[in-house]
Amino acid sequence: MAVARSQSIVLTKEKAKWMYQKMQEIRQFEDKVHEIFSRGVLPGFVHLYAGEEAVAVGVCAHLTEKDYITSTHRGHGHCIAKECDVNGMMAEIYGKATGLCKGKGGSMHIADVSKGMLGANGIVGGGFPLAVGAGLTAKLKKTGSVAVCFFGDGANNHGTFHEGINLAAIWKLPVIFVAENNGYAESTPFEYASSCRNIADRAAAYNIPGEVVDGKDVIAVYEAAKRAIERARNGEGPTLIECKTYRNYGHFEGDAQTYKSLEEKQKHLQELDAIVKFREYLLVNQLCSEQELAEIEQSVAKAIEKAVEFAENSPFPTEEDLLRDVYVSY
Amino acid sequence: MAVARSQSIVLTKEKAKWMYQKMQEIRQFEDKVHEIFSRGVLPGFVHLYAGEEAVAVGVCAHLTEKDYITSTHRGHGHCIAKECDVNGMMAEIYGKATGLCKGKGGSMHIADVSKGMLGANGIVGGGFPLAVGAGLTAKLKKTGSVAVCFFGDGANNHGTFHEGINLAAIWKLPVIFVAENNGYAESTPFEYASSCRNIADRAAAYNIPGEVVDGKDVIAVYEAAKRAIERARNGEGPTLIECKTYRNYGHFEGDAQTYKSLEEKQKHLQELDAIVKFREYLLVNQLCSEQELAEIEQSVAKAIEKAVEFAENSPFPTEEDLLRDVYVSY
Amino acid sequence: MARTISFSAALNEAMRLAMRKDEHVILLGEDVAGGATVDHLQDDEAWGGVMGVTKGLVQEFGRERVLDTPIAEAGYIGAAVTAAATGLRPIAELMFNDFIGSCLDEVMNQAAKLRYMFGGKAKVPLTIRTMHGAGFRAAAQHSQSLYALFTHIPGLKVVVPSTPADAKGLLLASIFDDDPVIFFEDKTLYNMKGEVEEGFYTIPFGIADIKRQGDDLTIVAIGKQVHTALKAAAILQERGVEAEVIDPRTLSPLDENTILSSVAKTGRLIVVDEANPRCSVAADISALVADKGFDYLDAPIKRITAPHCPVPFSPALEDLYLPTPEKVLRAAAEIIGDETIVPV
Amino acid sequence: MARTISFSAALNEAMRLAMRKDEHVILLGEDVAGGATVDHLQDDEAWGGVMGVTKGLVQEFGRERVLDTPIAEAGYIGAAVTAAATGLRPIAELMFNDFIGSCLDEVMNQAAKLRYMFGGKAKVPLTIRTMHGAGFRAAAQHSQSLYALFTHIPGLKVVVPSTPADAKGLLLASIFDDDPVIFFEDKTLYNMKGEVEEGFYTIPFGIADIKRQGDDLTIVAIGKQVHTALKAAAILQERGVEAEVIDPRTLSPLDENTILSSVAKTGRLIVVDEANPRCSVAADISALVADKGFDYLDAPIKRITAPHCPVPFSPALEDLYLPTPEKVLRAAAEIIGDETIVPV
Ligand SMILES: Cc1ncc(C[n+]2csc(CCOP(=O)(O)OP(=O)(O)O)c2C)c(N)n1
Ligand SMILES: Cc1ncc(C[n+]2csc(CCOP(=O)(O)OP(=O)(O)O)c2C)c(N)n1
Ligand SMILES: [Mg+2]
Ligand SMILES: [Mg+2]
Repeated sequence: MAVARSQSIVLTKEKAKWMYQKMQEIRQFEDKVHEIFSRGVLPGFVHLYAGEEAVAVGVCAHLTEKDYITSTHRGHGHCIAKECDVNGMMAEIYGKATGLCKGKGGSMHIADVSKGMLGANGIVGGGFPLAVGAGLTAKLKKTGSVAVCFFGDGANNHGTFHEGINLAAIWKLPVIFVAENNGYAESTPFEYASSCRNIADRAAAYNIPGEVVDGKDVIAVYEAAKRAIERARNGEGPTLIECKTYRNYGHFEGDAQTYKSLEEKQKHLQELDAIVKFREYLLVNQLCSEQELAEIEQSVAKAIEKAVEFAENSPFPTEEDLLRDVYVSY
Repeated sequence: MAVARSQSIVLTKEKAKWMYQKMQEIRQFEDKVHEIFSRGVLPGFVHLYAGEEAVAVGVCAHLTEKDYITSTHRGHGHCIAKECDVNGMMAEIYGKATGLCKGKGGSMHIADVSKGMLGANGIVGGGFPLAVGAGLTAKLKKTGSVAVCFFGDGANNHGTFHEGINLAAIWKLPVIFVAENNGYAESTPFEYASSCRNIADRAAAYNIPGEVVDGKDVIAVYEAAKRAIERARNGEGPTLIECKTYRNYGHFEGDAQTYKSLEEKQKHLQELDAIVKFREYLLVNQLCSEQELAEIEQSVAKAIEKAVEFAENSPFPTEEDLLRDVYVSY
Repeated sequence: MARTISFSAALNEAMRLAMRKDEHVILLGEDVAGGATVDHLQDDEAWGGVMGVTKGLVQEFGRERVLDTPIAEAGYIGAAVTAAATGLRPIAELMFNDFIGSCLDEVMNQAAKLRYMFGGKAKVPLTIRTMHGAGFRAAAQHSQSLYALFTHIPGLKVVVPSTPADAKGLLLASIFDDDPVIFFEDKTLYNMKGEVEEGFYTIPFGIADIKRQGDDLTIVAIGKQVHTALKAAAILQERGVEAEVIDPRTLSPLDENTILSSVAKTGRLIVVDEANPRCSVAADISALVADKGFDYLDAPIKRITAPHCPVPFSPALEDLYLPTPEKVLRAAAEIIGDETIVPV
Repeated sequence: MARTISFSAALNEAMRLAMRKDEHVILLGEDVAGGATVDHLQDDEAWGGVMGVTKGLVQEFGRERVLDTPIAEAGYIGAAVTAAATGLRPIAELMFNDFIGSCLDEVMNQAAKLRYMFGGKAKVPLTIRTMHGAGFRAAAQHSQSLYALFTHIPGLKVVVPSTPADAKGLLLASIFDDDPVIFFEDKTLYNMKGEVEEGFYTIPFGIADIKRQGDDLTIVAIGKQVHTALKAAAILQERGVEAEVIDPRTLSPLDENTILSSVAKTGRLIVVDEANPRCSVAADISALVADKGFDYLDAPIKRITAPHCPVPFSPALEDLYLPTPEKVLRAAAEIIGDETIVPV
């Protein structure tokens, strides 16, 4: 399958700036979490999205609050691209009462249903059926919404991939399945674990379109997502988009990443950075000025600093929260 | 995908007779169970294999006791084709102590590991991982054995289909996945539940060969299975064979089969009978004489009568059997 | 107005009323309509579930709201979780509770935990109907009673009705409850007849029903075993022992007070539960009373359960597997200290 | 000769010895070797499991016997069932016990029932190692202790070790047992150090270990909670109360006699189990004693468990979620009837 690259298309200035800002927010958020984590301040398992920004942003650029996404254990990027509040996100990762989930979910369960973000998920493959359910509601209630399911190359071998896509296909649901193929599931290479050459090749098994996209090219992702979302909104059913990407950090914080080769790491961190590339694109195409971009970068840096402050100054939940919200009733 | 039909090939007379006998055994066994069940004598759920004989027999004709099969809720045919004892089978269906499983399994769990028959299975899709496990043993112990996984068109949408085939493919295990596409899962048509046109189309998702075969043509099945089993024994990994077939009875005994059309039923029961077809083939190609075939038919009829007698005269298990064999130890 | 209808008809009526009342109620599962895309089906020829419990619903509500699914429990049960969280009120049928093995994640890690993990910012008004119970000659993978697994998991509500009237009221309560509910239907009760009120009514969760009053002995029984307990109680009465038979109806939440009050009166407890014994609901109720009701107790707490083995196929063995009135009587004799109670 | 090594090292050693002893022992699971097909890995750079418990095994035994798997729990756990039934002796790692949601069918309906359904004509010498336990800030889907679910299911054996020495002996016993065993490893115990004998030894199933003797009170505790119980016992001793601390080590089979004998002596029982309370092992042991040990009891049976909620992420809440020595002391004070026992 050929890897789709961006063709010249017209991004509005507004959309372009939004996209650059979201990519910056994700990168800076994750770099910050990485830094704080390494100081031993943050609890739990943290999986960082840095390096994959183009995927979440390129897709979510088409969505509104009425659209849904399901996410993964590596969910911060999806959250930000779906316009969740970064203060609430950071506080959640700190386990504070002001967190998006009042500190009960943490990094792996961060969610904001009011934004259509149906949750990060600690279960690999957990998102497939969940996206189908949101798509089912959209179809039956005729809301015009779509549901996007982000998932990893590792998840693509889980049974829920098969069940979820088949269901969406036979019911022609407005669901877009977005594979984030970053080459590894923990320390296991995609090529070892998957019998398919491309994840998108598997679309044929469900009679739906499958497309491979350069996941470092936010415009390419944007274009592929556009086609798929239009199809979905037109009642033509699901699409499978595979974005070839890379995670800049380890599987989780603390991973020595011995399975990555030096060359590969260097290539991705130095040559293939999605943000650098998009920045150049914006300048070359005169969608943004150097100053505008610098302003975005700085305002994002401030926002992230503020998020950390907010989180650090927030209170922890207290004993009465322990048994609250297990049920709506009783 | 084109449906493979039998080309002229040379069956030995011995093999041909074995195949005809097994097909007869299955048909007569099932017709008998149907008859006894309708008299209200037999307990439980019974799913009959009549109509699909060519699949089990065409595949198992290549196997020895050292090869494994996993089966389904519709398992009598696989049992017989894998040379399980019909007395023990019938007694099992009656719930008698002399049954293959001492009456503890019944129709849905009938098994004989000593024959390589790893069990019927009450769980749709249950067989995929189990076949992979038998293939793994074969590969690691270098026994030269293969494992065949029989499954239905309904099972093809279960997550274990995906996980099982992917595992067999990446590990290049000697496993053959044989779809018995009889058009329905209970009352649900294949075309409704499956987003693929042919189950075999899904082989591409695992980079393995997929083949559609006329499942009423025992020679076609025999040939396809031969190719797949050779591949497997040569260490080239799994194959997916889809046999288009039909079940003559309902999903289970008691099913009014309203979802089948009259034309369809007539076509299958009258024109497309696999046994009638194979009988003609044997005569035309002078592999068997009319007399030989009649002798087989009669001897099978006797054997089935004897099996019923055996089952009816056998004792039920008793109280001390209840807690026996939950564990090997304790 | 009450009429005599079957357990199965009572369930069907509950779903029909719920779907009439609220267009967000949908039903999905394998063959719950039956014969999807088959165009020659007439009248009520569509299956309506493997046991016919949902028969006719597709005729009234159409295939948009009564959805046949592929055999993909993780897929459609998981879909029902977010369908619920995003605005529908799904009834998902898990044909046999034994198939929970194919979708436990969606129930345990998604449905049950979603609200809590999201800090209360979502609800999951999902009902999973499922068949359980031995006695049908359906063998080890189609006969289990797995409500203990679900009762162990916080975030789920667990309902096990024993009569047609309870079945209807509890199912309506389940459908309109805003939390995920697992609703157990004993396949051997479907044909049982009973008085059922017409029209819409709900039975609240966490309220046990005292199916028979008595001062001498408390018997708590689950689902079909309520009837085993009642049979035993009738025989006990002949022998001068008045047993109180309590049907918790919902295992989560559990009506602790009714059980404890009864034991306070009787001083003796037997729990009848056809599930396997270890970490069972029988054990759970025993533990409750051994703590909070200890001072009331005059005798050991007895549990009548299945033995610790899979459900055997052979009728000869399956009959030995299930609780019986005789087993209850034997336990009663032991804790009352009167051997004459056991019939000879 | 005993050395002091970690819980994790003890487990690693057990697997190493098992694989040396019997070439049919294989290990499979996600990243149990790590970096499959990556050719630049040096020395012990391969992960060896997400927590490094299986580190180095692939170097000694090769990738034929230490198999990385895709994220397909139903697939590879199911494969391990028949690999066991056809002549291997697999150790399958289910990374977190919470992932049982993806493969319960293979464990409950296949592994556990195969032998019984086949009338005893097969065996399943399979060990499933899995991580459990709260306290790691791993939140609701990575912190559960689900051994009650497995204990409920006949056909499975359930092991929960509390010390490095027990871990090694019990894991070796599991691997060489001919039945399916679920072996629980508390992720917060991996770094715990303890004396462990060199060489091959097994600890038989169904034999509880009395971790501390005492005449006044019996505390039965599971896994890591054995240490909570021991801490409570040490404080109790200062207050003149001698607690006996019993570690069942295997929940199925359960050593009923040791528990009952202890309660016969002490008359009082507390069960400490960090799992959710309903239908738990704590309830199971309570029920056992409320029946067979009723006549020994001088006081209500207390259970110290998690509350009936998912595991919260926030450290502030997770610390409140888990049992503590103080909670045990409070229960002890109550059943001994001496408030001075609780520290102020
Ligand atoms: C069902 C399940 N199995 C295993 C895990 C452990 N696990 C967490 S993330 C992960 C790797 C996921 O890989 P991939 O899908 O490629 O996502 P990535 O981490 O690369 O973003 C694994 C195995 C899990 N959380 N859930
Ligand atoms: C996991 C699971 N889901 C549902 C069922 C109920 N069930 C038994 S057979 C069957 C239909 C199977 O269809 P197919 O795979 O096509 O096999 P066939 O009956 O046509 O041979 C269903 C839904 C089951 N036994 N197991
Ligand atoms: Mg990945
Ligand atoms: Mg079929």
